[in-house]
Amino acid sequence: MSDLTDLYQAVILDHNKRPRNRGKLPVANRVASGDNPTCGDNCTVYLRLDGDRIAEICFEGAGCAISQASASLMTTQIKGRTVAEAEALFNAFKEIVTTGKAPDEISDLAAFAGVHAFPARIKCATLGWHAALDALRQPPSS
Amino acid sequence: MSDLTDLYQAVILDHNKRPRNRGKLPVANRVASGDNPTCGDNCTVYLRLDGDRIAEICFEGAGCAISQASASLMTTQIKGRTVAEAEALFNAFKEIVTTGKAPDEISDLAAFAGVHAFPARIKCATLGWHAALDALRQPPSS
Amino acid sequence: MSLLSPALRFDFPALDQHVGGKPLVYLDNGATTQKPRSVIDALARFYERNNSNVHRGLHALSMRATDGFEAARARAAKFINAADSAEIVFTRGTTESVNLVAQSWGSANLRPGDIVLITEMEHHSNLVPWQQITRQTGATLKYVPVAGADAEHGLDLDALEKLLTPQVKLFAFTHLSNTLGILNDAARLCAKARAVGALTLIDAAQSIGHEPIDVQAIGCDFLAYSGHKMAGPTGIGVLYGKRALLDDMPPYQTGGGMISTVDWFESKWKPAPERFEAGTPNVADAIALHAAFDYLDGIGRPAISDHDHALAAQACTALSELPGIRILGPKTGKPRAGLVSFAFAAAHAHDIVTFADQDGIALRGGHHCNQPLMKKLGLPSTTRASFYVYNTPEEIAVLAASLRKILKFFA
Amino acid sequence: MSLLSPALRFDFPALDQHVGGKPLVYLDNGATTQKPRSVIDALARFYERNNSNVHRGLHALSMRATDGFEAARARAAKFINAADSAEIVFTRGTTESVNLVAQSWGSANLRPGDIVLITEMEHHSNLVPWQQITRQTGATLKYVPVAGADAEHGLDLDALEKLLTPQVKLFAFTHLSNTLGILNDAARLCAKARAVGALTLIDAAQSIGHEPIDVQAIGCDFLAYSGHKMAGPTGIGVLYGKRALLDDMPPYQTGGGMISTVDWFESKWKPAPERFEAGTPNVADAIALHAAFDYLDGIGRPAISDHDHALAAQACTALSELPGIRILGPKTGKPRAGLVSFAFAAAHAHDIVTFADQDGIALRGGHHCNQPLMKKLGLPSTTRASFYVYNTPEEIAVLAASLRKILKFFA
Ligand SMILES: Cc1ncc(COP(=O)(O)O)c(C=O)c1O
Ligand SMILES: Cc1ncc(COP(=O)(O)O)c(C=O)c1O
Repeated sequence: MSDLTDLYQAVILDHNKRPRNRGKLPVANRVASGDNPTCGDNCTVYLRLDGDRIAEICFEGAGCAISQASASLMTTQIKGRTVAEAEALFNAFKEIVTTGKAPDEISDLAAFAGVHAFPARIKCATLGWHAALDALRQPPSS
Repeated sequence: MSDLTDLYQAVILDHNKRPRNRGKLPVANRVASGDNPTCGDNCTVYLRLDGDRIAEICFEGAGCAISQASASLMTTQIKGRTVAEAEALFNAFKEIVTTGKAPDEISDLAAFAGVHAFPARIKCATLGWHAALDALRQPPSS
Repeated sequence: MSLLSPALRFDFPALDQHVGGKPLVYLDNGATTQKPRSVIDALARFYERNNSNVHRGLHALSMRATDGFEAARARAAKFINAADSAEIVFTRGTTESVNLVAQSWGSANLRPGDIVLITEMEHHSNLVPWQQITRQTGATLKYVPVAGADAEHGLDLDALEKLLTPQVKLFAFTHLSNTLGILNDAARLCAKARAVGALTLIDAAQSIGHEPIDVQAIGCDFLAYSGHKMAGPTGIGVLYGKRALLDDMPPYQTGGGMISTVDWFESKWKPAPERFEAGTPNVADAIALHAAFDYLDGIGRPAISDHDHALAAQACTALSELPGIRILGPKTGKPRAGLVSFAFAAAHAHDIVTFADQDGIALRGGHHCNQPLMKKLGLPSTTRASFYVYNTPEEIAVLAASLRKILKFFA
Repeated sequence: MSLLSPALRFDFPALDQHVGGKPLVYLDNGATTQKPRSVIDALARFYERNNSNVHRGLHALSMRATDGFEAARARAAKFINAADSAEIVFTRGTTESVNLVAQSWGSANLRPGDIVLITEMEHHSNLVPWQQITRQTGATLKYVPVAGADAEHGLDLDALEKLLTPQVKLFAFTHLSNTLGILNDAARLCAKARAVGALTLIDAAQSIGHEPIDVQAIGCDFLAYSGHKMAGPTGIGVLYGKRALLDDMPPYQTGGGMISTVDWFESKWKPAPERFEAGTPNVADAIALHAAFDYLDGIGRPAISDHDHALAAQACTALSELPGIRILGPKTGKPRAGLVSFAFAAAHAHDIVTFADQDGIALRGGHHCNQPLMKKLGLPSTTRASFYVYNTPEEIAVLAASLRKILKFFA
């Protein structure tokens, strides 16, 4: 299971077992869902955008350890950031999961570098991110 | 071309070059057509049934030497026969072209025994016969 | 229930390899089976010796190809005891076979008020085509429910009685559920449908290579399956249809090979089966499928069925000891066909499949093309182990040990 | 125009055989070509090593199969310079590709008053599907005429100008006529169609393995072909479609693999190309097709085109000396693509094919799935010799000698 400990790093197992920011967000003004129909994984992201800044964010969903841990970690990483910063982080994250290389200044997200050896799982790792970005790009819900 | 002289016997080449009873039959009271769509061969048989007897018979059509010679020979063989006799002859003919064995009492039709070695051509050999039998089984035309 | 000889394994070249440093344990047979040497050789031999187009050629290779193709059709008829080879239409697989019936028979026969009845355990390939054609024709789609876990997820036969009204024009059901491991009593279901005048279509994708099938004894009107799930190649499958039905149905795809005459604005069709085989057929794979029929009948389908059922039963027993496991379908100790699907609260199917792969084990995780059923059962996905002639009890032990390790990892 | 190396012949195992005691002279390439060793090996290798279902699996074999299948798609895109691999849909062949567009695009877009324009030189597979969908939708089918023998049976371009009205929604035409040996100027025809806002579909069945094709340079909207006519296996083909068009089209067949979500009474589709690939695709043959693309590009398509055209020109010259011959299409000495079809008053095509077969020569006789055209030309059938990379001038001499003998026999 050598590759697998790369894939299932402690950070990932931890977020999978104790997801952060899990649940609905009653005060959300943006909501978006994504699913991975080939897997049955799904993820809904609720967030409250305050001007250009992500004031609060939560997620719900079901799926594999990779998708759930990634969504959980994502919420911790983009909370408090601006839309542009969140998009930049997502681009960095996509780079990590497709190449396996993480820039020095990125810490927790680098736990997902092992995903690049499992191309079929890249979609799992990006599911929550896609939902979040979709939510950010939506017109405000009331 | 050893097999081929079996297939293209003198009788067949002769009927192909000088088809008997070729043309329309103005006094026909039965007409039927057949075609071999995979080949483009076709054959129309006109006959005048007098009671139970084939008084006159003609054919028209285009196709390979086998189909045209067989139609020509067929007209010479069933002219003057009863419907039952024609059917019996067709059965004998089918036996010849599928098995290659001709009973002693059958003469000219035996020329088609070589067809059995060319299964794809059996349909050619029976095209005219099928049209004739179809005509015999039809209700009278006026 | 006795097992087949483990030496069968040597007939399958793909099994002779390591994955992740471990000997391959291929338990994804529900998705597709491996192919014996004789099938691979038949394919290569066709291209090396007899390759040609069929039907319309008069030269030696073309006649050999035509003979081989039609011999495959006759063999396919014999494999399911069809009355006539004209009842065998070659398709790409189960999915195309079902689409062909839904579109051709359905468009000619379904009207508003008519009902197409299917079951809640259908694979998407025997479900979505019926959604489509009922929508197109204004007919109604209804489902025979799957019972709860206590009733082992079997078809609710009381509900079936009530659903089978004279408005039901067709009842389509799976012979062997690819998620539940349930083998439906096809003859009994067909008899019930016949009693109200409904036609029947059987999805035999999972059963064709595993269980003896006699379409005349079962009494179905249509039966669909894929070659690749029965030791044959990908890209070829069969639609069996009763001759009188096929001859009355309009064509599905049109083009070369299925026409009798073509004029600028009007065409006429050949009779079945050619009517339903437009274009150059998959000649080589039909001929290789012939070799697969021979291979399976060489073992004997009752023996294959015994073997698969025995392994599935052993797997159920071994897996039922794992903590927190939920096994779908028949209870441990009850008859089940050759596959087991299961779920754990602690670990998702995809994580299990990824981990098992590192132990050389090929499993399948997901919704198994049964999305609505999975939703009903409250499961996003399951892990499935499905067995075939070359699997062994030792492989089940490897599977159980691997799963135990994975559960510890996620505990 | 130069010829390819005769050593290419050794790449094709099927050519190394005798028929009727004579070395095989395979001139039925218009029906299907022979396959090089590399294609046969790719097929066997897949089943021996990587065989698995695609898309939905996470284990090693399934990932390898998926990678191989998607690499074949990318290679198919490159082969015709498609902008995006999502523009490549795998089908059974040309016939299915045309049916897919006719039914999916046609049912969603054609209304009474609309015109589908095709040509009089279409193969039944690019003709009957348009008869069907125009009938189903109330649209009108029109034909661009084929000129007479003096005009070498080319498309009547003046008539085309008049026929191309804004009512024309789609213009479908063959790139290379399988009966006439005419290579149409696809880019020019597409430009004319575009000028009135019509979409274009090219039947590239005969050209794909013989001529360089760049869909972006040609500017077509759809292009259809079969693998088996380009050194690939039977059972696999391609529909190229512009991405924006494919993504807007409703599904064709439905079932597993093409859905995004399925509920009891409603389903949603994946985007193209998966939307159009219901069920388990023909994975192995797609992967073998990849080897065929590589093989042909290894030779170079301009070189293949030169070779085929040169042989056809030589054949025309040799055959034109035969008594009573009538050769269809371009006149002797004029450019023609790699096939010649001809007729004699003295001998019917089937007799010729049967006789030639005894000399080891594989020819094709009949209507070549061009019934209405043959009727217009007043011919029940023709004999066709069609060439490929492994054919040689010596084989043309064998053909001419055999035909001379046959004509004597029937004289
Ligand atoms: C011009 C043309 N179009 C279409 C087809 C049909 O191809 P397929 O039978 O492989 O579907 C052919 C070959 O028969 C052809 O020559
Ligand atoms: C029960 C069942 N029906 C239909 C299918 C579809 O078969 P195919 O994908 O070969 O068309 C499958 C396999 O995926 C199946 O298990």
